[in-house]
Amino acid sequence: MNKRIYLDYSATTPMKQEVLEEMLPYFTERFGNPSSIHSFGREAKQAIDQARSRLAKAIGAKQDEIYFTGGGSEADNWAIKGVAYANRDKGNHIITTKIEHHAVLHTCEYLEKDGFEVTYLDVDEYGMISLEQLRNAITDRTILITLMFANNEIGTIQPIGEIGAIAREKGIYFHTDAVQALGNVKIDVNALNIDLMSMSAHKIYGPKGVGGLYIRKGVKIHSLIHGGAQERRRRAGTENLPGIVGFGKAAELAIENLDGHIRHVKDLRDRLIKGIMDKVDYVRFNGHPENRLPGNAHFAFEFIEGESLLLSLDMLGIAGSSGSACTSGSLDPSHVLMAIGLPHEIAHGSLRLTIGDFTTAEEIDYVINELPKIVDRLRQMSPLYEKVKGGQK
Amino acid sequence: MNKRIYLDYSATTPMKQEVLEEMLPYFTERFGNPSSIHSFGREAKQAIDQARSRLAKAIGAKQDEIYFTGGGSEADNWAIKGVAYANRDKGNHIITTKIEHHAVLHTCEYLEKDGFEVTYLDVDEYGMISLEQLRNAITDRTILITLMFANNEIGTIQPIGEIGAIAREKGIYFHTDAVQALGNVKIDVNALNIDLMSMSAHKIYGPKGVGGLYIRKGVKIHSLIHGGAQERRRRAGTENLPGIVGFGKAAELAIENLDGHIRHVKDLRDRLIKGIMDKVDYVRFNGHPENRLPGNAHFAFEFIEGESLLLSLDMLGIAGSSGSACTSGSLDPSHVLMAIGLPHEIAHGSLRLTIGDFTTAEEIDYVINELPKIVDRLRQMSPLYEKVKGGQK
Amino acid sequence: MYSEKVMDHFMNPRNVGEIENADGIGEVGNAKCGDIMKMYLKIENDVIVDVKFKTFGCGSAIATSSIATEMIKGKTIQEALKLTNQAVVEALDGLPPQKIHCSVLAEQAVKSALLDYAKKHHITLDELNDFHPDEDHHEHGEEYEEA
Amino acid sequence: MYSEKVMDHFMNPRNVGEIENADGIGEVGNAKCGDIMKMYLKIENDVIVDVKFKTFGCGSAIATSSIATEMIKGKTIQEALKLTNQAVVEALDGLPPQKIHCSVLAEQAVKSALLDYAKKHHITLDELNDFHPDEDHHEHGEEYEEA
Ligand SMILES: Cc1ncc(COP(=O)(O)O)c(C=O)c1O
Ligand SMILES: Cc1ncc(COP(=O)(O)O)c(C=O)c1O
Repeated sequence: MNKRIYLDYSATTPMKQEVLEEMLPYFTERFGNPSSIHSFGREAKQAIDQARSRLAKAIGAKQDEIYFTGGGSEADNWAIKGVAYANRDKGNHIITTKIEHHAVLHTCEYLEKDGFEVTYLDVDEYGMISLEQLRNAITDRTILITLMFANNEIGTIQPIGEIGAIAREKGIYFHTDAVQALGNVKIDVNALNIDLMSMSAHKIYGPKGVGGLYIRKGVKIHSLIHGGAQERRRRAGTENLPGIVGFGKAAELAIENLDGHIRHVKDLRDRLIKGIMDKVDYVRFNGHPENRLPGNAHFAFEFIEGESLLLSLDMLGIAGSSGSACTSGSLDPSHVLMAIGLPHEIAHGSLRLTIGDFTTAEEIDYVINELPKIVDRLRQMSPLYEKVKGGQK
Repeated sequence: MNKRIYLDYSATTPMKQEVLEEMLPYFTERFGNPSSIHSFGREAKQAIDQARSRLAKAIGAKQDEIYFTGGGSEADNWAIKGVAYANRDKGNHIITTKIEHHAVLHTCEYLEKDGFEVTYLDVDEYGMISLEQLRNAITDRTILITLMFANNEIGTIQPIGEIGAIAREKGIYFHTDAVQALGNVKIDVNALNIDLMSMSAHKIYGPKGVGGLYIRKGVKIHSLIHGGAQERRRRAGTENLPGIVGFGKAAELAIENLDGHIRHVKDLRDRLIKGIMDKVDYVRFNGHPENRLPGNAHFAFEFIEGESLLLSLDMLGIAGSSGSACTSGSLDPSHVLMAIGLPHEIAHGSLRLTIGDFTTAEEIDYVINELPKIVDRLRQMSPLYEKVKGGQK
Repeated sequence: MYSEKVMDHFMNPRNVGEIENADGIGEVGNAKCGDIMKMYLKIENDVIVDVKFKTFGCGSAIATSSIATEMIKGKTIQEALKLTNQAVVEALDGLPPQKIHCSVLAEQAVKSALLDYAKKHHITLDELNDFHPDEDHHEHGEEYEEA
Repeated sequence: MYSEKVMDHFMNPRNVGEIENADGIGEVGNAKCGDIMKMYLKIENDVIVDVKFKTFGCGSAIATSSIATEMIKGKTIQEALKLTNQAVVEALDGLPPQKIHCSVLAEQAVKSALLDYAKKHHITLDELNDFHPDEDHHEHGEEYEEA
């Protein structure tokens, strides 16, 4: 396997060279603990301050509303548990959706065991929530709406501004998991009335193991990690100095290049979609046609199963992802595909290809050329395909 | 300031070159998400497995008893809250000490607000707990003993084996915060009857923002971070791949060089202590004389205040740390210095110098030469010193 | 994740296809669960002279089907009845824990086809008295996170 | 953390020392809290002709003492009484929030010394009627973690 084509940018991204270069001095030379008062500590503190201000700028926040975490999942857990426990006196009801990332869903389930009530909103076939259902779900016990900005599987982007306006009007905290949206959509936490927002560096060409939580000033929240007075006493632990520096740089680059990035990945994405839809029968395209992440293409190929598709692609050096149950070892296909109403057997044939800054048109053309052959080969082996072959193809 | 002498290795360490080199490919080339099934994912997964096995080897654990976290504080929070909530049906009593790191203390305080009862054991003037007091504190509601391996301020090492034996005999889970001990003391979790153990990479020449929790097989514990199925479903979030690789390498190096490391830092530490004690009057040496971290020297200089000492050292390029209230902006000196019974005014004059692998004899001699002059200068300014000058000096 | 043996049988599956007028046909699994195996047997004088399969499923579902056909081809019915999922797993140099159920499915596909043969030919195969291929065959391994 | 001005006054403090037979001596703070400032005044014709200090405390305690002595030297008592902690902070180009209390202490040290002078010389300084130097002067800033 010589050629390697990475089309799994929603799973994680390679770090950009500029990000690595910005981080490098902080491993071995400028390695101080930001809490120390000596020169090593002070230069570390300055670097963290700069990163914080870069991130704040990227989302229209104030610098002291940005808190660094160990990743997107920690940010989700912190936002949801932190707000739930700190506002229990006001109510015990949380509203979310059926298509959240597990970091949100499993946190909500954990809270349900501890006396909270959670409403899981439905989505339509494109993965969109209904604002009306949201409005109807709100009770006087509702303390939090946690609703993802953009879905990691099918790429659908929710009407965050409208949701924020509803939450603000009702005086309910609004948290959004923007792990997939950051760097792919313009975000202004004030214009969108977002109170808390989760982010993750490794999805925007930054380092793994660093995330951020935006917390609007005045939001009542408990800490998830207690201890030292770091992060304005809200998130304990020696700061991941190089990681935070890298996150800051990645956020800066993402915002500087946002339009160019969107154009690049969208062009390639549309080329990919067209190429595949033209050449393959019995394939569905999932997610919202317009309101979707610019780099996300999500297909379901009938009569075949996602993992065998992924493996076959992998043998050609093409890296993709699937929501099929077989990739996760569980029985049911992804909860997202179930929520948009895809029949099990079709959901099993899903393939997510996500495009990024390093993707080239040649790579896309290669995939357009190879993927139909793989689909065909697997269908030839499939007992489901033989049933339709005669009649329709 | 040309010369820079770092004597704050207990706060954080510079990363070793070997560690950085091991990490580098995982930022930009081998950057896959370990949960992905394609080749990028598989090579990432392999790297994590290797790191896990290195860490397991370093502490005598099985590979599937090692869980990676975002740092030592997260490990402490997870161990304590996780065991507390998962075993609430058995009891609500936790035993710890007055000299724990804040990541343990503040977590215990949080649990107290939620109905748990916590006994904070005293320590003697050397910072040692009493095994008898520990035994007497145990009730039939005790579910967890969390007791640090080695103290981060004064360096005192507790009789972990005896404590582990008591916990095992009584059928109580035993967690130890070994953040300072790892790489400085030989640790075998089985010989010491440790059930859970917190670790942090940046204290052993590894990267910041990565830690580990050892969880003995069979221990009942809740997750702290819910979501994806990473870390055997116990700690969600995309793994900090380069960080974990670096932690693995750092742990391997630490164990390989353990004896040499201990000899090196202990020799320099003893040279420093002797040099200072010989040249300065009215100075106390804190912590246990023998059972202490090999690189830890902790002094209290009477009549002067720690921050002004640190600043003066910093102007010469010497980086140290203090338990004085003035470095933290709080009123009271560190809880550890209070617990060993140091009077406030003496605790304020504390200075921690911690020695590491890159420290040289020349650096130590420089400090031995400069520190007494600084102490003298500050004492000349001190209204407390003038009172003793005439009579005794 | 997968052994070379598995990948070989996945990429170059043996005996893919159908047999017209097969003597026994077995189909196990269902589309909802993401795997269906269909097996065709040609039997002469109690010997499996030909076998073909079609599988809808993951890599290991295809690989287990493929190797199972190899393991029973040329064997007598009695020998084929002895095929166990463990033997399939071993022949593939192992399977990840969450994929063991595929080997169970392969064993069941063979048995279903033999049962079909027995029924059609009014033979009783005592070994299959307790065989109920429609029971849930899934064994859960660890779940991995979609990334 | 500290401005250059603070570091200059910390490393090169002005007017360190004692004045024998001082006309007024003020001491504020206590060892328990980690800072004590002692100020000595020489006063002739209502003018502070000399001032010295000794301080036990952190960098900013020393720097605020030092600059406070500079700010009142050569001034009349009435002028010195107008010294505020804000003026001290400004003269030092700012202090971190958790160190503001040092500037309060410096102001109080000056006032204590003037009060002592007034008492010794049986003068009433109306400006000091409400002055109670023993009240807690600490204002809490953010707490930083020991590393
Ligand atoms: C004893 C002890 N426990 C826990 C911690 C916290 O570790 P981390 O800073 O990696 O969160 C530290 C260091 O800061 C420590 O010294
Ligand atoms: C929508 C969404 N939320 C949360 C996460 C979790 O982020 P992390 O893996 O950094 O913990 C991810 C990615 O895995 C994601 O796609």
